[in-house]
Amino acid sequence: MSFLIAQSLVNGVILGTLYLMMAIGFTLVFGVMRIVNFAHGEFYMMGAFAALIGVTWLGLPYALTLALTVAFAILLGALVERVVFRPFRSDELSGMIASLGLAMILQNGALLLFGPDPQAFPSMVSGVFRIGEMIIPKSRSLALGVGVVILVGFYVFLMHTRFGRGLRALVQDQEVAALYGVRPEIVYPLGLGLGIALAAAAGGLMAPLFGVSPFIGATPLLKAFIVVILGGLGSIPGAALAAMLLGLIESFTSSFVSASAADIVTFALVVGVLLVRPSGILGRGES
Amino acid sequence: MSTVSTMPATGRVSVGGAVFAIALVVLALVPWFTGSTFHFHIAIMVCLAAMASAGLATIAWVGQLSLAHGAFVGIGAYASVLLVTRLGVPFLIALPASAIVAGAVAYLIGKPLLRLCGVYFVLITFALNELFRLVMLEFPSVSGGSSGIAGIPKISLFGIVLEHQPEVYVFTLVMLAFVMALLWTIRNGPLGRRFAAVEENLVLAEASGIPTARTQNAAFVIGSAIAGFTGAIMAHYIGFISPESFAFQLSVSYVIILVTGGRLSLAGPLIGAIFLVPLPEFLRSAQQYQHIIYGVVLILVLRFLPGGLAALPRKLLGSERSGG
Amino acid sequence: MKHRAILGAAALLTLLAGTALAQEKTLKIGALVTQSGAGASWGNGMKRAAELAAADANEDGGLDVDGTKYKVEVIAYDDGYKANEAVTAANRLVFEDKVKYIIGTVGSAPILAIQPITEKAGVITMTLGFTSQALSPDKSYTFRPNPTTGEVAQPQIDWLVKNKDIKTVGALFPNDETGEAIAKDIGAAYKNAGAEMTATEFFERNRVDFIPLLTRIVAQGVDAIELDGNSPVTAGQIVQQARDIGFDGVIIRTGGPATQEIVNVAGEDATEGMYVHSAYDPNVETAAAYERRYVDTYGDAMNGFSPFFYDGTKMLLKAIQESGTVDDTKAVKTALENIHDYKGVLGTLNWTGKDTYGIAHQLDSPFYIAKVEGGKEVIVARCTTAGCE
Amino acid sequence: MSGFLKLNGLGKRFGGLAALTDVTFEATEGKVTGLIGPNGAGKTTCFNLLTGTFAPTAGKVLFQGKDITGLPPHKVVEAGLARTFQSATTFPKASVRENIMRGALLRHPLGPVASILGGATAKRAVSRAEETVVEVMDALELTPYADREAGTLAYGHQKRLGVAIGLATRPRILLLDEPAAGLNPDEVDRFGQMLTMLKERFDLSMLIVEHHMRLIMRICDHIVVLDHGEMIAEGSPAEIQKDPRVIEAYLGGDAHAG
Repeated sequence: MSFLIAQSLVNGVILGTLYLMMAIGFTLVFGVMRIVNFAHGEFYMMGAFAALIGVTWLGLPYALTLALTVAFAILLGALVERVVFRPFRSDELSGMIASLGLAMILQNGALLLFGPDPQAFPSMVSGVFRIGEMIIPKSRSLALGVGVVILVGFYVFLMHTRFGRGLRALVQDQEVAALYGVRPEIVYPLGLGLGIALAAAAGGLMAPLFGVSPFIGATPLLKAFIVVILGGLGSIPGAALAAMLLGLIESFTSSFVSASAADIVTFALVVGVLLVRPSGILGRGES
Repeated sequence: MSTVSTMPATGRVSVGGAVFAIALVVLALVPWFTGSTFHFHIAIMVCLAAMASAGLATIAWVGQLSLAHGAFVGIGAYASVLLVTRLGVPFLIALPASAIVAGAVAYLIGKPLLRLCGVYFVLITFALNELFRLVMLEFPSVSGGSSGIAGIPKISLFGIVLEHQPEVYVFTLVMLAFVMALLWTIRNGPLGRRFAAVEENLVLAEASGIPTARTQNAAFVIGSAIAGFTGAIMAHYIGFISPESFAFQLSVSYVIILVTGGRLSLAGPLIGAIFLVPLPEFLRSAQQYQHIIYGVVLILVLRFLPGGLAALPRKLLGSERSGG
Repeated sequence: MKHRAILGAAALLTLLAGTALAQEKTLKIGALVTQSGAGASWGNGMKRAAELAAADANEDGGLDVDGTKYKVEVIAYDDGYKANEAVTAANRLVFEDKVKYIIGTVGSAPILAIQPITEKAGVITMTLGFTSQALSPDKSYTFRPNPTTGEVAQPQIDWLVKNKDIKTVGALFPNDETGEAIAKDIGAAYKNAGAEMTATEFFERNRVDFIPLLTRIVAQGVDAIELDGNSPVTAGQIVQQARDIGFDGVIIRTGGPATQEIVNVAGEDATEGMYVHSAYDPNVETAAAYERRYVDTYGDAMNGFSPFFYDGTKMLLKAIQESGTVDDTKAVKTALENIHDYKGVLGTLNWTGKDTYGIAHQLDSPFYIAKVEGGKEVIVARCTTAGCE
Repeated sequence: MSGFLKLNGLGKRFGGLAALTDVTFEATEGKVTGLIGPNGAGKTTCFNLLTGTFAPTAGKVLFQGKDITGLPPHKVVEAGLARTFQSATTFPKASVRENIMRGALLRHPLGPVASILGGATAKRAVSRAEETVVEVMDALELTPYADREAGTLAYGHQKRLGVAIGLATRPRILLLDEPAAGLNPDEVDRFGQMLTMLKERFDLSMLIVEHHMRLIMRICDHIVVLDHGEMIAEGSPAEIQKDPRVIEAYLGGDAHAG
């Protein structure tokens, strides 16, 4: 039994890290641009394809591929902000509907380019670490390690750079940010770029574990939604707490009860939080 | 329009309105001109999509959007099918009952949630649609599980079974007219005035003494009840339902119809359904691009025609007035 | 508006052109399959099978039916794996295109949704849908040209349980209609064979992380893990993740030919020693030739169900020829039922299923148990519905 | 005196931060009360607690002896406290007449059936409310613009329309949030005169949050001063102008002696 508990704990933390990467990007984009980005999952998908192309088609090293994926995602984000989202800055609802359109374009574009069949991604590492009875596959340790590095890097960037402070100011209050000289022409595109770069990085990291196809964006998007509903939209600490909670709940319920119970428990939790604290565990609310 | 003097004057477009009404009647008659069973089927699907989207429009009139609309269509469908097949209730009773069930569920959900405004509500309805699907999958004894329920009895009125598409079409058309008439009445009555106030300026509406949360919940309940009503007709026409039939994509398709048609006008859902439901039949040769085209159309309409196709004539005539 | 008008005009021209061609007698076959979304790989496999079969007939100047040559044309519509869209497409095929034969649908929900239309109109359908409800005596125009778990599971499982000394089995299935149907069949088959499916897990189709579920299954000490019902990639992930957490028992895939994809995903090491269902013996030259032709024509990997639908369409065309009519589907149906020992690319084919479904519209084809060695299938037993050896 | 509008130990904390602490004062019936203080003093928070936008974390709000603490804004309006907004806030797509009508209908409530389906009852309610609309439009000199779309009005007119909507709800007290913001000195003067006129004509009390000292000193009968979320002084305009604590608060902070 203690073996199962320890194993579930490790699994839950790994899942939580993935969810956190998805949710932080999502909540950042909302905080900065006030847009609920339904295309967020598609950027995860594109990150996975970018990694696949880099590693299997171009034969690049995995680390370089990931770095290129992130750089490419930031540029793409800036472009998408300009072309799609800029006209809807003052209109949350239209921006959100536009993101639905964007999601359809991206997913079906990928379908057109790569076909519906899932693509195989070669394993980056194989084998397992054994700690007592506990078993941690090396592939997961790698994803976890790189994921934590990216998240820590992002945190440092957000807390200790001028630009990061500008972003945080914008998340807090648009008017205050304007007072502090935050320029929307620069911060908006880069904010979106960073948000989707986190999604793309998650896609690139998870591709070796979970495979690549045009349809893989749906699950991470749903998880990001659940995390931000639980944690409070626009709250980064809330997202961190909720992502870990979700990862652990899924892992423990799957291991001790069943997989479908895990989904039901998750949604029951969502409903429960909404009834008691509709703005999320650490959300500020909007009413 | 209404005799209430303070409502926005729309007398100017009454000629346009008449032309529009005639065009609608002609369009509604198309299947009889062609006599094609397939065209009757498409016409039925147009009516059903228009009806469900009109429900979504009601929610849009208070400045909200529900991404659980497909689930409410599903709730109505399951309610009606279970009433008819398990309890032997006549369809004509099951139909309004399914609207009431959907409306009641919306009320219970909307009451706590509509204290939150804006996109937060949308986010949550997205999750609710998924929850509906999962819950239905969990209770196969009720929902038929993932295999769904097949062989649903056809629509029957006073013992007359609507076997063929033309008969179903007439029935659906009448039901659509009924729903549109109801919405017209609401829009031009006191509640419609509150809806408009809430949509235009929620904070000011609240400060003017309008209970905005309750008003939004009223719109959510009415819109979702219409969705349930549509779902009942759809289930008995198609003859098959499963949890997957009411997944998130269905909700999105209603959003596309509504936005393309015009989300704040009464005619918007009608126009959206008339344009978009038959569109795939014209795009068969470009099938793989179909969804990309939808995505592009959605973004372009939002950007250049925020009032949707319903606002196009006015835009072309150079008038800046909105509403209607 | 202008573009719409142009679009409309173009559509009209296409229609006119269509009528002009129809002068030289066309036999239209509908392909109502999934072409968008996750089911598209199956849908493409079926549609292309019908196209290749049509190409065969057209090569000799058309299908010869009672002295008249018919050019065989495949009209394909997408159902997006959705019941509603399938009904729209079926309405169009039956009432607009006046099609009498439909290859499709892929999914179980769509076939159940279109049967009220097709059965009433006497349109012959050939579906992949795994649901047992698809075939029944009151649905006499529906055929299934591919074996389902119900057909292949028992003989394979009997053989494996006996030869590999399996007592307890763990299994993971997606919680959709296919997964549930297969879970029921497989569970019963293991029970009949004297083993027990002690741990069964259902999961959301999109799930990618199986370690929590596998942890639970492995902790119960099962002898084998069953993969049937899962998509190739999911199956590959399960194999990889099961080996990752140290499972060293037998891994079995009782249905769904997809060994190559599983090996791609999981790697040669993880799949070594897996037992899989195989639809054809690579030594049967006709089957290998069909796969080469498919890959040469379309440039994609062949979906495992495609050869069944190639044979199925060929059988349908043969039945049309034998009945001597393209319009009287009742006669064609009877002729199709009466085809025995058809020599298809997969071997000798027959209709079965009277006992299970009440109607013999289920294909019975030879199949094999293979062991994966070095990433390749090696046939270890040949099977019929009667048993394996 | 039973008290008209009474704030009793009102406080609000956001997370761990105190935005307002122990504020107690009274706005007297028939008088104009001013609420002033430097930026960040808690004026807006106090205003939001009064109007029901936020619920206070401590203390009570009593209006005509009735506890209205934590009521939602629409209930507060119903109790007789109407508010205006700092920026020009209207229903932009509706006519001026319709804007005011939406406020006026508060005093003509309908049952659920009549509100959904309209009908004769609803029409009667509208025609009765029409009287209020005409009177309010006249008082705020908006009659010439009755059929204009509110969003197309000049800024000054939109601000007046904001007051008109509030007035149409027939309040006992009007709460004004920085009514002079965004107006030029001429407009400020006229706005001041208009407020005095409205007070007489509609028999109103007022509570004004304002930066604009000249306006405050001219029209207020009583002034309450907040600084750092706490009340530091209270009294007549003359007393306040001399109060050393007030002078220090303003000089130490961001002076607005416009």
